[in-house]
Amino acid sequence: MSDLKHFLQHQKTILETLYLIRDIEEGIAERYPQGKMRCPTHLSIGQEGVPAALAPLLKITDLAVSTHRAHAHYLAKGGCPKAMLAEIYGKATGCSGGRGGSMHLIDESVGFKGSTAIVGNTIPIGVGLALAQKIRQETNISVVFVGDGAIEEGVFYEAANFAALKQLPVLFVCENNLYSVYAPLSKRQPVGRKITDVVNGIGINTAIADGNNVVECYQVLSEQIQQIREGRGPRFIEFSTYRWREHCGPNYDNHIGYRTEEEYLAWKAKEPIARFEQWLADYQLMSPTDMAKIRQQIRHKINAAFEFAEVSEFPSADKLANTIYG
Amino acid sequence: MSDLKHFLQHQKTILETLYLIRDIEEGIAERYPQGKMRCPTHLSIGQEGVPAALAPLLKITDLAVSTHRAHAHYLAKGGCPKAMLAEIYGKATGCSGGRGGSMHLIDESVGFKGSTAIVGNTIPIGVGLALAQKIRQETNISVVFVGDGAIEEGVFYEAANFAALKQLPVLFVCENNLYSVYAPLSKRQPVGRKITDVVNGIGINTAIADGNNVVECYQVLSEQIQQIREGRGPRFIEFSTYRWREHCGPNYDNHIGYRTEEEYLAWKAKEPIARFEQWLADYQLMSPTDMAKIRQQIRHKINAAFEFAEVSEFPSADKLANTIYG
Amino acid sequence: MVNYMTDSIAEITFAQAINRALKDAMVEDDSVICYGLGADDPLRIFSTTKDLVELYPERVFDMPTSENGMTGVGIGAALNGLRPVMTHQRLDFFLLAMDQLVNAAAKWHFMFDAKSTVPIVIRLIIGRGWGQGPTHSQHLHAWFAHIPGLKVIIPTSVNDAYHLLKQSIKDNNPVVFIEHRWLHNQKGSIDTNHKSTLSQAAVVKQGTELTLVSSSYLTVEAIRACEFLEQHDVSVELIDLRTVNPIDWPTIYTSVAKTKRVLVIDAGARTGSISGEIVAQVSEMLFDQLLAAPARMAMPDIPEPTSYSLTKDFYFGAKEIVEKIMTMLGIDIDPTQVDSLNVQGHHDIPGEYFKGPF
Amino acid sequence: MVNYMTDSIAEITFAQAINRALKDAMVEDDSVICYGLGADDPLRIFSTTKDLVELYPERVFDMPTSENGMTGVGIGAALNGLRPVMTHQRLDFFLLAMDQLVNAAAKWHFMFDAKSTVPIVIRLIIGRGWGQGPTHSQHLHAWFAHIPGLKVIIPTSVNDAYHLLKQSIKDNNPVVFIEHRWLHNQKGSIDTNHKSTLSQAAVVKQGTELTLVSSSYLTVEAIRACEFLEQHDVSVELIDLRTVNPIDWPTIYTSVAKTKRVLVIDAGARTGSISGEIVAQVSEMLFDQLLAAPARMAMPDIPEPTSYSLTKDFYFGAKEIVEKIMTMLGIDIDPTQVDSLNVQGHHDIPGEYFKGPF
Ligand SMILES: Cc1ncc(C[n+]2csc(CCOP(=O)(O)OP(=O)(O)O)c2C)c(N)n1
Ligand SMILES: Cc1ncc(C[n+]2csc(CCOP(=O)(O)OP(=O)(O)O)c2C)c(N)n1
Ligand SMILES: [Mg+2]
Ligand SMILES: [Mg+2]
Repeated sequence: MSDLKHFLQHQKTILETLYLIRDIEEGIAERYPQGKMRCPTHLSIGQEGVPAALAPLLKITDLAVSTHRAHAHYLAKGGCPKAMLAEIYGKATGCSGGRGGSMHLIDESVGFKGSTAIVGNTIPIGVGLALAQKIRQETNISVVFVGDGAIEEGVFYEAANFAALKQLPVLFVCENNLYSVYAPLSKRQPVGRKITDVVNGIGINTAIADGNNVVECYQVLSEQIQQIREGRGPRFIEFSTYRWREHCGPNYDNHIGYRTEEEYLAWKAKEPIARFEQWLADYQLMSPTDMAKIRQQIRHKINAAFEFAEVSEFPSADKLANTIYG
Repeated sequence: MSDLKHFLQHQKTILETLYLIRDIEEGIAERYPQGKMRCPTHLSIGQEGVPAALAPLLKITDLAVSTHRAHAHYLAKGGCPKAMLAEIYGKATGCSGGRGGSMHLIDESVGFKGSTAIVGNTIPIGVGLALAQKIRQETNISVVFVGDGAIEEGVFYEAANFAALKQLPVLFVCENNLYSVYAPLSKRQPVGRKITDVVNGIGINTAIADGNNVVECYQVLSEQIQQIREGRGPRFIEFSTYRWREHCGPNYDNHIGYRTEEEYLAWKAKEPIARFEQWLADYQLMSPTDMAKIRQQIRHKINAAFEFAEVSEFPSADKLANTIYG
Repeated sequence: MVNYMTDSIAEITFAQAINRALKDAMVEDDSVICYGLGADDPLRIFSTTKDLVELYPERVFDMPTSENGMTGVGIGAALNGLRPVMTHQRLDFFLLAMDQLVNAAAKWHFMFDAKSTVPIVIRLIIGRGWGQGPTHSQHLHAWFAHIPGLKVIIPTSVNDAYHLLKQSIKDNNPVVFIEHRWLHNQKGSIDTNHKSTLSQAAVVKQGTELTLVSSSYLTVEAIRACEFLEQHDVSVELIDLRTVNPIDWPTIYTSVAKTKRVLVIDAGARTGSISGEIVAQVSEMLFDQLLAAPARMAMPDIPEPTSYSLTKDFYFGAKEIVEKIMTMLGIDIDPTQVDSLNVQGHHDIPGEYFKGPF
Repeated sequence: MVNYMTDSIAEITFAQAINRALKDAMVEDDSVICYGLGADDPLRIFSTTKDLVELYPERVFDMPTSENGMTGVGIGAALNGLRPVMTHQRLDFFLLAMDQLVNAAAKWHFMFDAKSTVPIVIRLIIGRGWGQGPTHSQHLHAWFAHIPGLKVIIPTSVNDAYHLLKQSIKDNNPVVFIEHRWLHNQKGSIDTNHKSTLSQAAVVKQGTELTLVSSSYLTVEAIRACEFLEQHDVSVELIDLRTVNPIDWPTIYTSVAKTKRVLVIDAGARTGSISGEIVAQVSEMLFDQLLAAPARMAMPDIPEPTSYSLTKDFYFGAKEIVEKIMTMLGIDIDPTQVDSLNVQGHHDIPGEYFKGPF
């Protein structure tokens, strides 16, 4: 690894982010059936690798937008876990004051500019963030998270074309988890065609990485981000990954027929966290005890965040009418 | 040329179509200032080569849709010249009863299913025509005419993706005339990127041809159409071409500053009709006298069509309200 | 093949009626195709597309997440002899396709001088509650009603769901067929003798003192309100619009001319709503006959928020309708009785069977 | 740099006022950017973006024909500190961008609890005549007015064009700014002392017998109608809406409470129009004060056809407005005098200077 020095500085952040995402999502899955998180909720369990690898590579002045499945991205960008959980609980202390729920997260203080529930909706918005960065000649970048389904929206193509035309500092992070709801890629995109083929065709340099291999993710991300910061235009990285639970909600759904238990188990076997822990241990970069300690701390933090969300007040409807306009 | 035999059968149709398009368009340009054709009108002068080469290769049962610049496509598909001119004159005998004008042409009797004025609008519609053909297992194809500007619409990408996914019998005929209104490609698409790169990326086989070289156009079109008819999926052909007059209207506009007189003259020098006539003469396939005779016949037909349009009645507004629903 | 058409069917859900209509339409006519996100997936769009892909594997399919393009594909297929039914699980997603809907589908027949027709049906499902939030709950039927050339169906009853969907598929025009998610589990029966017709409103209940005009899920609330008022000797005539483009004016005029009072309720945002259209038109046409100001209840000009507490009093229902009618008629009913109209249990779910999250 | 702001400017066109507003806004605020198809081409969007690219080459640009994506780009730029002004040469093209407008721009401030704002202005030009036809002439302001969170400006006068555009750019909300193509060559002056404010209607002319509510190009016709009626001792109060979201109800109520009669005219299709909204709301609020049925004149629920003969009597103007008011007030005026209100020359062009084809 060319940038080993940096990596060594970042390994702890990555591990913390992996734990934070996984354990917060597991916490949601566990509590969801209580019926207190009353909004559509898309979990990222199994997909922690990419956001975790990205976390240390972004500056607080970089910006990001995301999708319906935004928890991991929000957290990786440094978004406040308390405000996120409070939002999912519909509380006044939620990052969107209870107005948006799980699919509408924002933390302006760390440059997480918003996630929205319409597939593809934030893609051009992320490109617009980068347009402003370019006009102001900043070295900041904008990250646009997209799924393999969002690629099918015409607005992705339009936004990518514009990003390429103006050579904007955008990083498209595509988490290809093979499915859009229950539809496999084969129902939606030509067989044998790669997403990166499309994007290369549009005129954006692409890379691919194994989303379960955090070290590889980090390496590819760090190279590409470096190039964007140098003003060399937008980049698109496709990561292979897999969502473990149902599309929307806390349960497993491998039995309903759109995918097999075997497929799930094969992906689970490649799971990003254990693999990264193993890697750290193998290279003696961190001891299992230290890792356990970190995880313990994260869990404390998460428990406190759930506590915060639970005890926070509900927002009052009085203010709704006054905030239609800003 | 592999299919020389066919070509020899078709050379007359091609020449007739070239003359028909050119002379009808010149006729419009000449008469437009009289103020009787009161609708936005986009001429195809200079761009006759591609539709003319296509004309003999389509069956009457094949279908086509087109854009704001549809005259040439309508005529090449066999659309009635009288009904087209009457439409531009806003007459009841117009192909759209005077409701659509130059940008909304239709001739169901020859499979010209419609042209519309919104850029990109008919692209997915053409793909939908092909979906029905595929479901009914026909060998007919659908032709979608697109400009280099329409390529930028997300709906092109969505439609192309679906055509590739379902391997539909669609031929995309892209007339790249370098401009969208007054905007050169460099303002709209990444420099150095080819339109065919994008389309290949999407997963559609592409070809390119010199739109001023009618023989080359014919050859490429005939190969690709053959493949589509064989069920080998959609094809996209990009033709280089050039519009001689202003984007919309009858005048020349090389003086207003978005392109140079030199550029125009260079393209004019490559003009498709003279070049094809030369070719026919060189290979002694047709004598200049025969060609002149054909052109004379076409001109008679065109004059009669203008006459028809001029003397036709205007439609009455009474029927409008009754044809909102079908 | 079972002939579903012979018998009237008792006790099925609205979703089953939709499914039945689709199945019958596909059986009867080879040219009907059915597609949309999830059309052939395990959940089958809230079971509304159940069994279809098994019956007609070539004519039922999922699609790329390309709402605009796939609307155009449907239009093209319709122009070439098919009768596509496209479904979107939320109306909100369909905002991506307004160019195809408005500039192509709605205008094609007119602008090509009736040379061809676009027989496409677009089913749109409106979400509500369980934190659907600002972009999964929009009641934009007023938009579609504003576009000449579209037919816009917004049924309430199981019988209407069945008949109107079948007729929409048979109709030669682009039809926007709007299903409220909370209706999907409402029960009712299909009466094969009583076919509802496109562009006719239904007089759900006769009455003399006031005309209440309603549509879609709100008609469920309106029925509760009317039954309550009936028990208190207040006679309200209830009209279920069923179609908001074109609007069935004769039925509305006849009723208002009789009752001399009108209240229009609407789940769309107030400004520019269909309730406004009806109040305006009635005011213009029947001004001299009205005994009191016409009125409407519509949603505030505010997007649906997500939080449980914020949606608590967001929508109005039977209770608020009763209160409004009491004010309009100047009558008193014991408030505790009126309060009994409040929904028991959680306000943000259509019934206790619902466990989220969709 | 010239300070354009100091002097009032006499005799300029509406298009020049738009251009002036853009220029002033760009001079005053570095964060204003201006883009759209043709923003920097030889014609400069009917001259409205003249000189801008020369002044600010980095902040003025053409764009790919990607209406939805480029709206999103504008929203993102707005979220990141810029103030984009995007222009579409026809409103109809913007139908491609309804997802970005409605699901993102309009909702962002609300759904993220006022954490950020989207200060974007979208200029939409409405076409009419010279065979614009079904998809180059749609007056869809009612759609935008129906969406909470948007401001919708639809000015008539040169002074309003200037001030309202400047204020739209300064405003922190998404603003849809609608320009009628036939206004572009109307002349007037900019009065720097008389700044119009967003969300306020203008009482263009005081009157006592009837309130006429109008907007955009129709106000030009309404003014002709009112002047004619004035000569015949009929006193009409004319309100120019200027903003259709939010609507300035106090100004309307005050006027109707005084005149007791209201006519609303609208260039949008009748069903679901803003004229309906106003008639409805006035009927609800001022029913007891109205001396006669409220009325509206709107476009039929028919797309604009292309042919010269089909558009001949398609739009209504001063003459039809006068006739309607005569009927409402029960007065007679010599028909030949009323006929003098007919437009001379071709009905399908804004003036004889116009030679087509755009
Ligand atoms: C425009 C639009 N169409 C459809 C949907 C319904 N929907 C919600 S999430 C989703 C799947 C998107 O797939 P992908 O982009 O791969 O993201 P993933 O869920 O796999 O993370 C769909 C289709 C939507 N929200 N918006
Ligand atoms: C959606 C939309 N945006 C913009 C326009 C305005 N417009 C009309 S023709 C045209 C140029 C399209 O360029 P191209 O596809 O290359 O076709 P060409 O005119 O060169 O034949 C544009 C932008 C439109 N009609 N529709
Ligand atoms: Mg996916
Ligand atoms: Mg072009």
